[in-house]
Amino acid sequence: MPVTETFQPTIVAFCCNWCSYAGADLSGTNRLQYPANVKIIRIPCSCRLNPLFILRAFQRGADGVILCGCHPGDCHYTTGNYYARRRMTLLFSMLDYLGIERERTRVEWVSAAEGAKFAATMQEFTAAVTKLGPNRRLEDLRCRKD
Amino acid sequence: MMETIRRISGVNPRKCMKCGKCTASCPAYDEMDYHPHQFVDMVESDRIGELMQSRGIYLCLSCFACVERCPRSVEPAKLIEAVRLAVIRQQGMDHLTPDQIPEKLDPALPQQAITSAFRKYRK
Amino acid sequence: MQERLKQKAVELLENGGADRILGWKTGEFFYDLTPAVFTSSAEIEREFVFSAFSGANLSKYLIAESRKGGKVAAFLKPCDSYSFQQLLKEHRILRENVYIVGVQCAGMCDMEKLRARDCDGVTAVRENGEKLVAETLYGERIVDRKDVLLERCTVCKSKKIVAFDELIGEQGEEQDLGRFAEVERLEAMTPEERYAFWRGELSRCIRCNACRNVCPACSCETCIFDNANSGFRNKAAADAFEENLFHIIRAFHVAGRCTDCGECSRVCPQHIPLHLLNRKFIKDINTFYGPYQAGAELDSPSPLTDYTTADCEPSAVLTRGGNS
Amino acid sequence: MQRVGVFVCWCGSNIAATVDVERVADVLGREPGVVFATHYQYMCSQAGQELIQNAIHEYDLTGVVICSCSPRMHEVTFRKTCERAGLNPYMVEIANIREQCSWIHKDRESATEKAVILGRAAIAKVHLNAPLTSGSSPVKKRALVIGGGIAGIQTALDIAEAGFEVDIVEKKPTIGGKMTQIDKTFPTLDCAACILTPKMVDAAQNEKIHIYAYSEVTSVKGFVGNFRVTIRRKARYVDETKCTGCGLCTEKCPQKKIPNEFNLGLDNRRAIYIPFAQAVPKVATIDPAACTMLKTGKCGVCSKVCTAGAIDYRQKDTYVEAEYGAIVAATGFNPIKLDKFDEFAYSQSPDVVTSLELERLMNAAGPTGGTLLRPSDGTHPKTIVFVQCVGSRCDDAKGKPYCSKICCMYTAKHAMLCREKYPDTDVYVFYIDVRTPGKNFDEFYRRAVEEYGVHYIKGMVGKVVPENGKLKVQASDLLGGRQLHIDADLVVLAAAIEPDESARPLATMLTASMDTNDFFTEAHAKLRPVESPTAGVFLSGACQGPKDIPETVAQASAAAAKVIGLLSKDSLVCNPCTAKPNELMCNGCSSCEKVCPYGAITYLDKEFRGPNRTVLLRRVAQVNPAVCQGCGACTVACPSGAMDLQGFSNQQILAEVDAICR
Repeated sequence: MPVTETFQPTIVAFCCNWCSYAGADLSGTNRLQYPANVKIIRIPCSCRLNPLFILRAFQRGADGVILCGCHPGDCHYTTGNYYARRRMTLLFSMLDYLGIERERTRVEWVSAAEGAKFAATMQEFTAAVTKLGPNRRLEDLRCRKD
Repeated sequence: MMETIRRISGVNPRKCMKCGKCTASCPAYDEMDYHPHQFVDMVESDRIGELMQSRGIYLCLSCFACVERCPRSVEPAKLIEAVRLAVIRQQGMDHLTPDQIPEKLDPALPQQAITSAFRKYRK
Repeated sequence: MQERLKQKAVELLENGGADRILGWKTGEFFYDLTPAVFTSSAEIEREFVFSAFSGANLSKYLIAESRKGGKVAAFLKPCDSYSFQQLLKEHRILRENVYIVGVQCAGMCDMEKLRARDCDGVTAVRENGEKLVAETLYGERIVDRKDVLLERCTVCKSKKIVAFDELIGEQGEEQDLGRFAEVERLEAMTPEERYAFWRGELSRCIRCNACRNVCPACSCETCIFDNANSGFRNKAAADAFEENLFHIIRAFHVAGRCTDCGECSRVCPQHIPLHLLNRKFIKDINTFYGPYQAGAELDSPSPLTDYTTADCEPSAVLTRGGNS
Repeated sequence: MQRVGVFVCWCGSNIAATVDVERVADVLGREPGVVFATHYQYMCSQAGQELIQNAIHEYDLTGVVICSCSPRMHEVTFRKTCERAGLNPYMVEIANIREQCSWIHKDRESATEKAVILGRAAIAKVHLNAPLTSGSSPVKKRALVIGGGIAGIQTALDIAEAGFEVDIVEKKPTIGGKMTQIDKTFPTLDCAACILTPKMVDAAQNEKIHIYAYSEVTSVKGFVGNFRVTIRRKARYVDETKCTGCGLCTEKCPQKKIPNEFNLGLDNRRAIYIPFAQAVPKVATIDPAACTMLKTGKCGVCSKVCTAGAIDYRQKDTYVEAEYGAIVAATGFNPIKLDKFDEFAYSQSPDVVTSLELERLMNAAGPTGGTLLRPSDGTHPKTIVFVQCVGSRCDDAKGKPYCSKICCMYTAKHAMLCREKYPDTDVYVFYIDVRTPGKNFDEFYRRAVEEYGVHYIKGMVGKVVPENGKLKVQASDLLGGRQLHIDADLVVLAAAIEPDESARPLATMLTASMDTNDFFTEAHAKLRPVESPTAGVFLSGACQGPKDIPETVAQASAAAAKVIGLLSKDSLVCNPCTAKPNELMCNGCSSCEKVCPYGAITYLDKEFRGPNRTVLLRRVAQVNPAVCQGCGACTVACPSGAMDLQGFSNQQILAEVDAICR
């Protein structure tokens, strides 16, 4: 698929309910813009993010997936983001190992007070994913269209 | 000009809360016409021309007591140093220009003295 | 060795030490040994086999066997004992119903490798120390055992039998034969090369599920790929990412629990080096969270259900050295 | 298939200006399962809510999607709306098209498109919603107050007044806290002890209050209404029940040179001591680091003189476990260490003191008996210099970034008292700003200047050099445009205050959040100032931020009111969005149990039907819904996917993913 200038990536942002979703709301309240490509899914805690969901998003055509949660140490459930951190570290490493671009996945800790950080992160992440172009995933050779 | 001073010094004078601890710490207070807290304020209000005319900038000992003690890390001594540098960088205020040289020439004067004077007085 | 095992099996059955024996017997071909449960001395005498092809890891079968009532005795090689202990840790095996006979192992052999050494039409293989004597339709061939070992045995992580009730043969030690070398080679590639490599490998998958069915860690009551409510059960591949997704998820599900027994790659009919996925997780866990060998201990915390406040950030993966 | 109704809110022009609400309603109305879709100016208004309720009746809706502001804003409102119309409140999903769409996008086309996608995701999710019913958990009708200063005492007294049992845990040998060390209080100048000690006695005598002095909280488990707390009662080596507080032991103990922490090391105490005369409980405590008997086994003087036989050298720490419905943190503050401010010569001269030390030097029960004397030579200081903002309003690297709030007022108080008692002294106060917001506060400060003649100088002290028994103070007078050189006899530093060091570990135990300065964070800076974001944990006094005594007492009573409100309930409604295991798929592997922060998961050996009429005994996970808080850590740890989270199930989230990536 050729990368055109009008390429609009699909970006899924998983946000924990207590910090990052509130941070996203704050960036709205402060009218801080970020690209409409970002669609947020609310989860109770970053530890609710099953790596399956990320792979499913890729399977269904997402070009980038980002997880936002409370800063380590500030988890509403005390320890959730520590588990999420390990899971995501290993998953991202695996995706990289499979040759899927490193820039398509990210974890960012955003507190409820960091509306500006949320908007900036989303701008930056969208720009990075746009630059990569459509997600080539790890398509089965047998399904090759060309 | 304010931007230049801010860039040279790396100091943000807006961080100043006007407590006066710099001035309280300054050992050269009595000699200086402007005092450290005034320096910060004058940079902030873009009165840098006056500062550049001031004798005080050469009387600052650069002891950095004000930098050390400032509760908000404003670092007045760095501002003063920046103003000094700004003076030095200024064009057209040379103490010696090339056309003055012929009249100062003297057969007994060593060539090296002219060269060195030129270097010294023409910034 | 086979005779000693048989003798032990018969003894256990006769003195009441066990009601059933879990071992191996010949399948379709002599090199195609399958796990089997024996209930009588006669069966043992007739069918029990322990040879250079007893690669199958018997630990997984104890999940069901230990719950059938009575006592089951099983022969476990060093790598099998790690899987066994990991399953114990996960409360999957009722220890009191199991009698473990640890068996030291000289490395299990790969029929494909043997064939590649001018051994077509093999009808039987005899062990003779470090040598294997293959009887073929075209005469005897002698090969070095080390040349025809299964991949996992060439980089054997440990000769130690970590859980047993009695031992046959010597207790061994953990060893480092560089099992991560292949992972490192892949890591050193560019993403493009890695992408091409894995795309090539995984595109051969026929989704026969052999890897899943043989894996001791893949022993869920219901696999999410079989569960209609998981959202991941598909009768046919939904799209071009389907099989790859399966393998990534499978590797993730066993991460921190996989003992690197290598069964997945041994049974893969398409010869996909699946162990390289699992080993990548093991290597990462070792790097990021300190050395950890699943199954080595009964009470150590598993890396994915544990944490420290000083763990590295996921971005560490993205910024570390190597090719990007 | 659900019958879904979609309600798109304009939010006046907040949404409608950027999002074509009509088109959103139109497009979403054609999604599968959607039987009704409309838009309205203000969905949250009375009329808007009626519109939703009518539609539920008219179209027999089983699920409702509201495209509006953030669910953090009105999810509860709309759930109640639907509940009134007979729909289960958990059949409602919100698509956030204001904060996360109309407010952040300018382009109408792309904002509308995004609003449609967010709506689709919510519809996809609501299709998989299931009615949930909130359970309830009983409330243990007892409160724990951690910290026995004025904040803790006031909170405990108010809770007890309402008829609930309350325990105070205080780490020091006596309750009373910092206020016991203070001489007089601003702005009325009444004696601190005179107003505090009666409260301490009240607390001790109140039958609803139990005081665990010289004790610490070591673990907190459980959740709102049902906390299980372990309290370590440190060994005093004195039997509290036998000691009469006669104080004979504290006079006879041969170890005389132990710095007295109550007087901030300005004098000495014995190895066995009672901090001060009005201590509560008034019992002696042996300092194990100083006692010869405990260190070498030789001495035993106190034991010999004690007629009550209260001394017990073999006493060990004991642990008490108790259950509480609510916990109040009242851990207070301390002045900061001044080692980063050596320009003021605090470490070089005993005549440079902190304000709290000055309180002791002026207190009748202090080391000087209430006469202000220089610690170095015991003479009357004639010139006193006060320095404000020492360590407050600083860069993070140098001190505290915040204003410590109380210093302006206590410095005015000190200056005033010095001039009142010793009219021959010259008193200088160096200030950056004088901050006196409070009832009668500015009047108080003006009195110090106008009536007592305290020299307030706008400027700062640059350095203090001890020389020939004097303190040479070099300072700036910014308004006078001069540098001052004062020969002072005493320099008093208004040190910044910081939260007690026990607060951080306590916050971790309570799972209560803290800010970067280690002050407890309140649930809402304006609207919920005495509650922590962690349910059932409340904040009292300076542990939440710098406060003076009147404010502390006000907050303490407010926290008590919140606790009383909680304890007066018999049971609490639980969050129904809890984890739920599917026993048929559970491996019993314990992965979920290990990641559960609340210990909500236990295991049960259960019989299941196996093949061929056999019975299989399997170990399966059980979740206690009253304990589960719904974080979902277990759902991901579970390899088989047997554990799922109600309200945020795997399928629901996948449906949202699919809808977004469609």
